[in-house]
Amino acid sequence: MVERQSPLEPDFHVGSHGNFEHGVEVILTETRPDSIVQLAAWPGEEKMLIAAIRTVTGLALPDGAGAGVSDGVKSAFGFAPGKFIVAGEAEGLADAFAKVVTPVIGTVTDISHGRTAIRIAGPKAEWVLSKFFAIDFALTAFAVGAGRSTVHHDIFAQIQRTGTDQFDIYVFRSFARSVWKALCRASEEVGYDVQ
Amino acid sequence: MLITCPYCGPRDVIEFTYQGDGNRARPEPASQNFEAWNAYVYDRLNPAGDHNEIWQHSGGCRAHLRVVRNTLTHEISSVTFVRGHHGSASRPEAEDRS
Amino acid sequence: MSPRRTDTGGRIDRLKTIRFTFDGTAYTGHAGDTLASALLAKGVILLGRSFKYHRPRGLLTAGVEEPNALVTVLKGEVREPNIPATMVEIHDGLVAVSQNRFPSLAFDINAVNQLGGKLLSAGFYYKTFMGPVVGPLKGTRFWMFCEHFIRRAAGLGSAGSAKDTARYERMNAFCDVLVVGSGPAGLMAAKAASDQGARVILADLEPRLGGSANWTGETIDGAPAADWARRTVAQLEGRDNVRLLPRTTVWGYYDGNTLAALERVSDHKDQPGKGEPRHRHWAIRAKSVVLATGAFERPLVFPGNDRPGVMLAHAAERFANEFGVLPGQRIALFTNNDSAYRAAVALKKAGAAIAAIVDVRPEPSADMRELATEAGAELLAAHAVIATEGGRALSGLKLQRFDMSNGALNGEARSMHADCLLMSGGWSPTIHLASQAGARAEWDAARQAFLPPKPAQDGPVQRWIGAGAFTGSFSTAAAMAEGRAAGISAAGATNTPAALPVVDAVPGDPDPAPVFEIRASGKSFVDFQHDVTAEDVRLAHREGFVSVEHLKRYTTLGMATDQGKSSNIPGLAIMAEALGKPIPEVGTTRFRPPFAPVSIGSLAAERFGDLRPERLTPMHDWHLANGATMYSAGLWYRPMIYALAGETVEQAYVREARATRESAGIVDVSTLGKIAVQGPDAAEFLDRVYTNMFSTLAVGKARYGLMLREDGLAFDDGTTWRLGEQDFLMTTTTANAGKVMQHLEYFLDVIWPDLKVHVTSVTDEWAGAAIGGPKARQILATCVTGTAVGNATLPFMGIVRGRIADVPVMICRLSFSGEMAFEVYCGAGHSTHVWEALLDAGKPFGLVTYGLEALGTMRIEKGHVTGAEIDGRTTARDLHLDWMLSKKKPFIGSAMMDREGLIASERLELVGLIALDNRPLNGGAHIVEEVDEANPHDSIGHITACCYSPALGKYIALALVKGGKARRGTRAHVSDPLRGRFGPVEIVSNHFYDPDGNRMHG
Amino acid sequence: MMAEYSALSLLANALKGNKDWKPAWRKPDPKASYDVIIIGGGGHGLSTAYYLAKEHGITNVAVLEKGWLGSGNVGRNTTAVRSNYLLPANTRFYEHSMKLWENLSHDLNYNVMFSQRGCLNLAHTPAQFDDYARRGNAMRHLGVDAELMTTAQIKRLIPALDVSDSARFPVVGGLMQRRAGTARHDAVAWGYARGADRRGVDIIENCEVTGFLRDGDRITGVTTSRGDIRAKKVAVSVAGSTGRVMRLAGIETMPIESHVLQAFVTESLKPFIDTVVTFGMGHFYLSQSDKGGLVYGGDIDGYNSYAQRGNLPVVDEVMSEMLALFPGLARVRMLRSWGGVCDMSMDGSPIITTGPLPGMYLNCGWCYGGFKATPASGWCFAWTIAKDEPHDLNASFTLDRFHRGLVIDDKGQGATPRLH
Repeated sequence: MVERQSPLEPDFHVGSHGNFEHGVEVILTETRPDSIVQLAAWPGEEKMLIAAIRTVTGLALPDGAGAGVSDGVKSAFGFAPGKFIVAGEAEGLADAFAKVVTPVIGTVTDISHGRTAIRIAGPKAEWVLSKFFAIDFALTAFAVGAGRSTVHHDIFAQIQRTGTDQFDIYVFRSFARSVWKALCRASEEVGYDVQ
Repeated sequence: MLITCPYCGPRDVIEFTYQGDGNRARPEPASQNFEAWNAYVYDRLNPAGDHNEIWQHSGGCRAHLRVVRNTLTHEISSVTFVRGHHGSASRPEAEDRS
Repeated sequence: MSPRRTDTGGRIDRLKTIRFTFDGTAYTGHAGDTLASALLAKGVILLGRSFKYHRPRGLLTAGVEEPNALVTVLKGEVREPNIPATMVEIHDGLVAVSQNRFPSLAFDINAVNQLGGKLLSAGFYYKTFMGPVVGPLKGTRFWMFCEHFIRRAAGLGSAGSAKDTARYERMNAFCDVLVVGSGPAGLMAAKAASDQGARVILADLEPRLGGSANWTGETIDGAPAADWARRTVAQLEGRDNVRLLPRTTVWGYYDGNTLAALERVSDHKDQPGKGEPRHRHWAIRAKSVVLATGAFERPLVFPGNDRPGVMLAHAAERFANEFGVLPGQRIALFTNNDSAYRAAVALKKAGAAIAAIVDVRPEPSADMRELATEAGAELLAAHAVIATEGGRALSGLKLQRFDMSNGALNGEARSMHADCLLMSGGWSPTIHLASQAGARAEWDAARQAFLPPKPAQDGPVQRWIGAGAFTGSFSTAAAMAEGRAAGISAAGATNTPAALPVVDAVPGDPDPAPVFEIRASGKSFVDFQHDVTAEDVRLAHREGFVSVEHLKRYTTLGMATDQGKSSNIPGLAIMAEALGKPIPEVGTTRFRPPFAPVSIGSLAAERFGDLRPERLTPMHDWHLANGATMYSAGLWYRPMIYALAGETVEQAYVREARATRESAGIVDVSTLGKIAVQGPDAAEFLDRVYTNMFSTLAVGKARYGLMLREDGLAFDDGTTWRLGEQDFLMTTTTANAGKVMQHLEYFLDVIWPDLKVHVTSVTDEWAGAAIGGPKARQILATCVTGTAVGNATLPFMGIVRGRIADVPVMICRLSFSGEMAFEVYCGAGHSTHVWEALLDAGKPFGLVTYGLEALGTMRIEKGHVTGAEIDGRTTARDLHLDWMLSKKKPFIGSAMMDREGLIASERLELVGLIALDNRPLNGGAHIVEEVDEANPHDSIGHITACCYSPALGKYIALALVKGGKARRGTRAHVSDPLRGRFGPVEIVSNHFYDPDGNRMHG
Repeated sequence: MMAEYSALSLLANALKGNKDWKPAWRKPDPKASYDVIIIGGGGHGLSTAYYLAKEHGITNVAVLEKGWLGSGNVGRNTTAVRSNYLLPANTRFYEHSMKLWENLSHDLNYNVMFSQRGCLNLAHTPAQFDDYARRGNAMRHLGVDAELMTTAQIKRLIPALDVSDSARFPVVGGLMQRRAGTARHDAVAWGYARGADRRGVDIIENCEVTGFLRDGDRITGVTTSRGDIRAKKVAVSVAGSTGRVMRLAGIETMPIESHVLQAFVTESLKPFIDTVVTFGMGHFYLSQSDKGGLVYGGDIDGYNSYAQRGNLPVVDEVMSEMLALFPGLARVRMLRSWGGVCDMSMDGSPIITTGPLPGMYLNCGWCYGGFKATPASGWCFAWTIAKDEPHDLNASFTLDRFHRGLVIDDKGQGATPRLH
């Protein structure tokens, strides 16, 4: 299969940047999952859909708004009433779901190309993200695994906390380069690595 | 101003799009009652006080919310989904964890 | 060390010398100095000129409320005007200059304005400058002539045009308790709240936390209050549920307990750290707020009260105790309350001679008499200062006996030598933030001040809690008790009695005498910066501008950069006296954001230099690498032309369009909005959304659709593809993608919640390339695998799936160019791969890439509409799209589209135009029946789009023209006076080229 | 009759220590009845009273103001005056206003400081430049001045403006109306008040209308916080509070939403810009007051409000757009912000009409445009009240135009007030 082109390429510079002499407090990277799928249940069918997610990915998605789970390879989280994002390092996740998610349960939409996943990790990840998004990133308010839909001006973002100080940010591909550049600039103050 | 989205929890007004007067009733699609259509499209209650209005959480879950907000103080007294989301995956996470 | 500098004490580090310049002269100060304290230490008294009379002015205060000593700070070419010297922390290399003076601060030509005196009284400009009724200067001309000079005399500092190189940032914060103000009350509140485990933010606009503890000279638990403050701050610093924000002004109290604060991150540094912002704009969402913002001291209003050397009493106390600077050698004080006595003692201790304490009250308490003795000052009770002497610096003052019961002066006037006069007119709590939050202040007759309302027990949720001087509790002990209580209840806990630090304070009654003005001859200033005098206030009263808002607007009282922090109450008091009413009946003004001026850069924050993100198609880099000139369309960038060397724009698009019609061309259409419409009711939903039928569309086919708004006007158009029984792919125009998405979501959520349909934006999922022209099908045939592309498999509006260069693609045969054309969609990540494969396949056939200009040219030749015609004012009929209005079903807009105004004749209708003079046409040109170049009139329409048509070999245009359909075949003229383009045109059908569509059906 | 204002009277009074100045307008108690009552002591209500007296000889008039005179939007706007509209109905009306502005200080014997420093709309793409050309040509075909400017000309006019190609939205040109400009907003209210008062009109402050007196359908007066007042004709001119006042007359719905619009001013600066300028890639307008403050604003907050207070998102947006044009202003400081309540109509254009009830006359729906309209609005409303029919200039500003599909939609946004 043909290698996918990253929208970040010309501005993706591996190495240490910004104020790194005083220590690197943020790591930025692109996770590049092969599949990103949006699943949406008809009202009342959410539990069926959550079961379907388990069948296809083996992920036990906790019930509840914005709840999510990640096993390091595959992640799933709710981002809207009855709607979920599932991402994984396997092609054709959408096809797999299409077999399980019947029209009675809901719909499957493949957005593997349409979203770009940027990971920000490190002790200052919350600090840097707080420069953009008006949501509370404190662990007490935003649990590991959980997901959030939010926006920074024109840029819509779905954010999953995949670790105590690690976040995966899903943005529209056409905006990804602007987001990446903004995150890099905002991280200069604390010193950052691109990996 | 903060609006407490039933799904996402309290969020800044910057994440929402105002969709106006929530009291307007759209006539049946085939209705020929033009006064009703005109009232629906053009006429507003515009009260000074509690206002029943529609907001879309466009910068969040994108659900449409029915909000009761005081137009004199901007105090918000209630926020609910316009479209019923009875599914369990629609409860605010905050509640689950508190 | 300068004679004015004390040997010990204060926040400055006498071992660290800092070098800076003011008005070009080099000075030194110490780490911890403000520009004000450093200059004062050097005996620099004259620091500014007033707004109207350009009077010489010195420091009135030591803090944020300073109205006089405003400077411009220079960072190379970048200018920061109107900064109070009291708020500038000096650092090596600081360059500051004075303002609003010419040629120099010491000698200012505009000081002649003072001679204007009474002529330039409040509101004078409303009464004159109206100019002659006839002649060249009639109407507004004479005023504009005068205005030219008035504008140059007015204004304070100058702004620059050099782009600021500094960085600004936003910070979104959430906390349980925000404490504003770090004096004894604020520190206690922060400590108490954090003890309860609450997430606490403590902000103070000063660089050093501690507030009044840093300068009152009181002792707490046996140690200097400043030390207690330092210890407490250190304690809080160690807690991870506390964030301390020094140099941070909380300036706005918005809805939902959202507070805005400005943090001056690196202004005090020689150089900011790498990536460090200059200012940080905090948006703090606080569950509850503790306001411990203290109080402002008020000046007294008397003749000559603005002379450099006249200063507020507490300011002198601050300079002495906090900065180790004496504002004078021989100091007199003038007061209506006890607080000035403490200042007298402090200054005595610091080494100054106290000439006298002039007190308007007949019988100061025994405590005060003791303090006066301790300060070695002559106590002149029942006296008032009636004049000050000296030029640009105070040399002495005049006193007279004063009867505060009737304001009468009597007895011999007496002169006294002094180089510094300190005044105290009582204190006004800093209630600005509470007022912004909607609180109505209440007048307290004892304190002679507006106090914040007491928390209502049964009222709505308490958004903020007050503590300390903010509530009118001027004693440190009371402030600490209130602070602790406020912190605990703000954290949601219940207060339990506990031992409080023991305060050893100078005694004093917090209530001043109700004396605001001493009426004697000479200018007595109320608003120092704007030169509003007591007489101006009385003039406003005489002319009927008596409501507080009229007073402000007519005299400009309180409108200066200090926003009346020290002048509002004296002004109100003088108006109240003129009206014979109590002060509260004159009213107080509602304070509005910001509490103190905020840099515009901080508010733009991360968007300074980056207003909007760039939205890029997946082939963007390829376009740049291959000579495309990009065109900014909304947030997108799209290729406009791919010019060859030396080509003009017109040559390039004509070549691209011609080549497309002769062989084949390819264009990036990835920006088209794409929405997945899925679910059992998808077809029904589309029938309701579009004016035409979609439920009848077969799987594997596409159809052109038109949407109306509820009001019956045209909204958007595009093709929608049926990929499965319950699975549609809708395309929208690039510009309306977001609007259409919200439109669909609204109807699904609010109007038809019963419909089982999901809509998802997949604009970025699919890259799109439109390849068209007589050779287009052959080109596809050579590179597409897994499907045939012939008429049988891929008829007009048919859809097939296949592969190009091993990448899955979806191909729909539809045409915007009017040629045999195909839209090839693939996953965005594969786009360049597929795009290049198509170009390779196309080489032998002369395939060219084309941009928006050629795209536009071919659509004009075909007469297709875009946003220029669907402009929110046109109907389907106006655009000859009425054939798309289904009669079989209702749809959005169907009920409203036939209202009288929308079916009237004489509406603007779409037509084609051909330039009969063979010259280029202009977009935005109007159409007339008869040309009148001298005074154009009677427009009948306008051009929406135009080009040179290679197909017709003519300059053509689309236009909206009154009753246009009926005018086909007639002549008219373009009338473009703005660009001097007039000429004959023929009105024709908008379908210029291949009207029957033979080429695309092929 | 009080003294004329002039340089001479100013001098004479100065010599007498300014002790003889009289109140700019009387403060009478309300009479039991008037020929005309105007509800609303804002710019439009006061100018209506002035032109009723001056043009139609109707002087038995009372203007009732709930608070202090001019406390509404006439004292809260950004003072721009222009007639650069797209659609003829608006252009004609605002051009009539412009002509009244040009002689207003003389007419009122009160310097309203009308400064015709020009208004420039910046274009940032060729397509937008053509849109402005369409608008400018529409103006020219109605005899209104308009001209296109090149980037180079614009740079000469506004040196501080960023016209570089590196700008996110480069300036490609602009549409200039030279006769546009600014005025001193409070002076307009005070000048009209003084002018009406001198012609016998009673201006009654702190007099809140609490209801309408009726004879069947017909409006015969008002009840107020200062007693009942009868009148042959009752004119409503309370833009911002239209919904509240019409409800007192039993009219529950209107084609209007009340929205809060914020405005801002910087600290006083030496002359920085000599014209009014607007940004084409957002919603931002700026000018400089004679005192030196940069006066500017942007979009309404976008939700119904009578609170006269806005929120942070609009503040941040306006400042961001400001610096996109003037990157040199980053260190200049915003001194004050405030909010005004706008009558946002369903097509962005105003309503000046007889009715909707017998004995009633209505003036509302000014959206962003109220201040510049002040003279023409009063002039046309006075005509409509005096003659019981609209003047040609306001004939299309009816209340029923929405239902009839005769909207005047300069922005083409439809019935979505937040987008006008």
